[in-house]
Amino acid sequence: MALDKNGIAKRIAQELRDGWYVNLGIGIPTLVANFIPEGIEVEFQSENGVLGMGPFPFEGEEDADLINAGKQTITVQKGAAFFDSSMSFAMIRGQHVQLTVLGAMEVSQSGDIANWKIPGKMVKGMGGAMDLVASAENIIVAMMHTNRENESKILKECTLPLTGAGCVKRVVTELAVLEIKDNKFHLIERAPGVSVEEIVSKTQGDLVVPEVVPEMQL
Amino acid sequence: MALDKNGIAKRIAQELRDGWYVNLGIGIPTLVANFIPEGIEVEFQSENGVLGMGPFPFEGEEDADLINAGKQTITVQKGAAFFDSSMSFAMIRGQHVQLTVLGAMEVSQSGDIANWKIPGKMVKGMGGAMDLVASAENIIVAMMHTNRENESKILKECTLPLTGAGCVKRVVTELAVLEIKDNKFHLIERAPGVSVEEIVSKTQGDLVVPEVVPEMQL
Amino acid sequence: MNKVVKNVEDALTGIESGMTLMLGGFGLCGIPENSIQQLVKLGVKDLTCISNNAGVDDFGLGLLLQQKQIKKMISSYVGENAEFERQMLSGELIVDLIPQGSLAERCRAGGAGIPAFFTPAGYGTEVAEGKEVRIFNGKPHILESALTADFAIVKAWKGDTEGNLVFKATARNFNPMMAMAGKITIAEVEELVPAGELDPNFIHTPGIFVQRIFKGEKFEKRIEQRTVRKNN
Amino acid sequence: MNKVVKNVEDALTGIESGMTLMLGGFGLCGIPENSIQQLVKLGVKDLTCISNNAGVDDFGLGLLLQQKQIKKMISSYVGENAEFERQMLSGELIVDLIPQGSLAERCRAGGAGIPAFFTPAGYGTEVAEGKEVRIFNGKPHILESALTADFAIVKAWKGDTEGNLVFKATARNFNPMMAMAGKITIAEVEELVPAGELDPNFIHTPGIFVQRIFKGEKFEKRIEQRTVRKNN
Repeated sequence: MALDKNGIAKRIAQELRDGWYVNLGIGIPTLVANFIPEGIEVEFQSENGVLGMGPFPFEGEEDADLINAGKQTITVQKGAAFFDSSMSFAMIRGQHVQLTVLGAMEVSQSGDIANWKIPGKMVKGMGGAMDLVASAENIIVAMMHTNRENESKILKECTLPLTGAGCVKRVVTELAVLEIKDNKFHLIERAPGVSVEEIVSKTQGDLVVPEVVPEMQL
Repeated sequence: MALDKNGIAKRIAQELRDGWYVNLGIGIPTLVANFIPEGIEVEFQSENGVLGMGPFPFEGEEDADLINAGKQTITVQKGAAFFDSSMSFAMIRGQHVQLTVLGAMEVSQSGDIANWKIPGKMVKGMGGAMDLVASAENIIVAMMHTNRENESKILKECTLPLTGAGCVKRVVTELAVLEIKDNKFHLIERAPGVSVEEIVSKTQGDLVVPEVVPEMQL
Repeated sequence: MNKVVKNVEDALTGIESGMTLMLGGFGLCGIPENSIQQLVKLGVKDLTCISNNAGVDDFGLGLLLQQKQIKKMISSYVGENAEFERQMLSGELIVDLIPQGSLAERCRAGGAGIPAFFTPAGYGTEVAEGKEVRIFNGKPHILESALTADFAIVKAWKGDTEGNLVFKATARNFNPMMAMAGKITIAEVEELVPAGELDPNFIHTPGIFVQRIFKGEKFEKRIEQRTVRKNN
Repeated sequence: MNKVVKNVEDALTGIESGMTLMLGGFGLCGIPENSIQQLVKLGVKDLTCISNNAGVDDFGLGLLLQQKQIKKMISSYVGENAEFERQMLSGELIVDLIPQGSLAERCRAGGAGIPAFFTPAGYGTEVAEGKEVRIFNGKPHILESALTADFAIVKAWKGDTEGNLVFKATARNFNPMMAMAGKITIAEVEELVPAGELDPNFIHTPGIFVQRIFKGEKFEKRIEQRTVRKNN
């Protein structure tokens, strides 16, 4: 059965490694914080200038001066640090943040990602996404395999304006974990109960399917 | 009579304007701080990371963590700020420091300055001098008109390796105040009792001498 | 060096139509509220505003948009603003979208006398169009240029009479770099203290970058996305 | 994320001959004294040291020079050191002199993922030899590249278990940028406190840049130029 958002987040959380600093984008990526595996310590960076983000505040304890990049009120953990935006992107551009998780509208088999602009529609801007994808050593894209019209978003080539070129290495969808290598998608895992056929049929890009495709262990 | 070091510093201090941030080099420039004209407030920046330098500490009150760019123990005034070296040179390079006063071995009529290296001798390094001269809007060079062999240091062209090219606009020596314009030195003032002839004879570069050369008012 | 001005009216003297302004803040967090309201009163038009965001319809830079005072926005993210959308789609408003990190660094560069630098952000995208590309360590980078402004308007938590500033939590964001990059920098602060009260070890923006400072009359500090946990 | 190591021996594990090290400090102010002494004990050789200065004959990096452990110095000012002079004039020591502001910015760039930037400093001098020159706003600038190091060794006043650092007065100097630019950054601190004791608003170096932190056993803090006023 296809995963829900929490399932995708849970699978991505398995990619976390002890001691990593992690930047989580808005949407599904934010949920990853709820599924940190036992025995693993990670610290969350938000590009508006905080390291060591904690959970949302209790009602009545919100501080207008303390928000995350999604403009949500947050708290911080012991040992947190605040800094300005140039320092924040120094961390990101300088590859001090070990993992970036973000959403996408499309990814291509060459590792291109599009997630900021639909021509003809209102453009909201790229925010920090272009800096994040251009610099992160590890990028995991959290996305749905298809759009509402059931068209694949896992493509040979992106059709939308790019956010970054050749930067994505791993994609987790409601159906599968894909790796991007040698200009192809490689099927690594499938969601519990999801058939290889379904994944193949919903993937427009070139997909390498090994003989055995393990199910995700969630 | 030719000025002494304090005289040069006193004359340079007349160039200070209210509200200026000022960087003083080692040697004669440091003395300028002792002659700030009445009614004028300036603040001293030291490139090792302090704004609002005060006088030397009283004996027993020295703090090894609080020095100026000459590595001397200092104090700070109320409203001072400490910062790192990149921020310090952001101030300098970004022209937020209104005046730089520094010494020189040679200056040329095109505004070149040499003050960091004598080939064949031990080279100590340029420290912050190259950043300061390349960026400062106002640079005043405090120097002696001639060297120990009585050879002019106010030259058509520098003979020593440059610290900066085309950056000096004003020179104050023990004999004169010179302005650099249109690839020539212009004699602006002479030290009290010093003859125009003496200045002319000790200046190797092209020197424009107006009909009347006022004496410095110290 | 006393930088204190009496009020927001005095602080914004000299701002004219057609000028380029930098305004600190991320979303509605750390924005110079009092100065923005004064800009509305002044009615200056054809402004180029450099600000990470464009406010919401009835707060922040949204107020200037409502009055059609902005000709061009230079930002990284401009969602959550219907009037902005209308003006942009109709072509009334010019919008220059810049990756957030490049925007921050370009402001810092403007203040630090660095006219241009290379960054990987935006390579291979429309942001790179017309920009020089160069490979460093096997990776393509694009050349980005410095940004400066006629006036930078920032909001700080505390400031002293010398213009030294201290920011609180994530309300710091773009304020320190913009303070560096204004030809004239105006700081509105929640708390204005005498020189010597702020610890010189912990100044975020040294006073050298600030030309005018005043205590803001009122700070609404609106929250854009109030998100809470339930109390037990 | 606990970054604490037991002592200087553990902190410097992995430093080998031939490596490039950054060492914080300006003159003898804010230098990682304990680590330098440990480098002498380790006896690693052929080091490339990036440090604004080179210490004095019997303190700071002078100790490494005495033992001929340094192959190359990258600095802005190297006076006050007779052994340095001897090795440099004899050609034993390679010296790369860099304008101080460019040195600071090149370290920051290395830590910030900016491979190169333009600066006016050094234009028209031997520093510009072989470097690209470009005019911005009518003024020539030269292209300078980022610096990084295998290990950056910095000295802080206080640090917490997460690696967050706070510096005192002018002992800050090059330490924050170098902390950013080390593949592995080691911080020796005068005071090591639990996470949560340092105010998150006033961290100079966020812990993300620091891989190992330890409390230095002893700080001599030698003064290079003791200069005083007479008491009344």
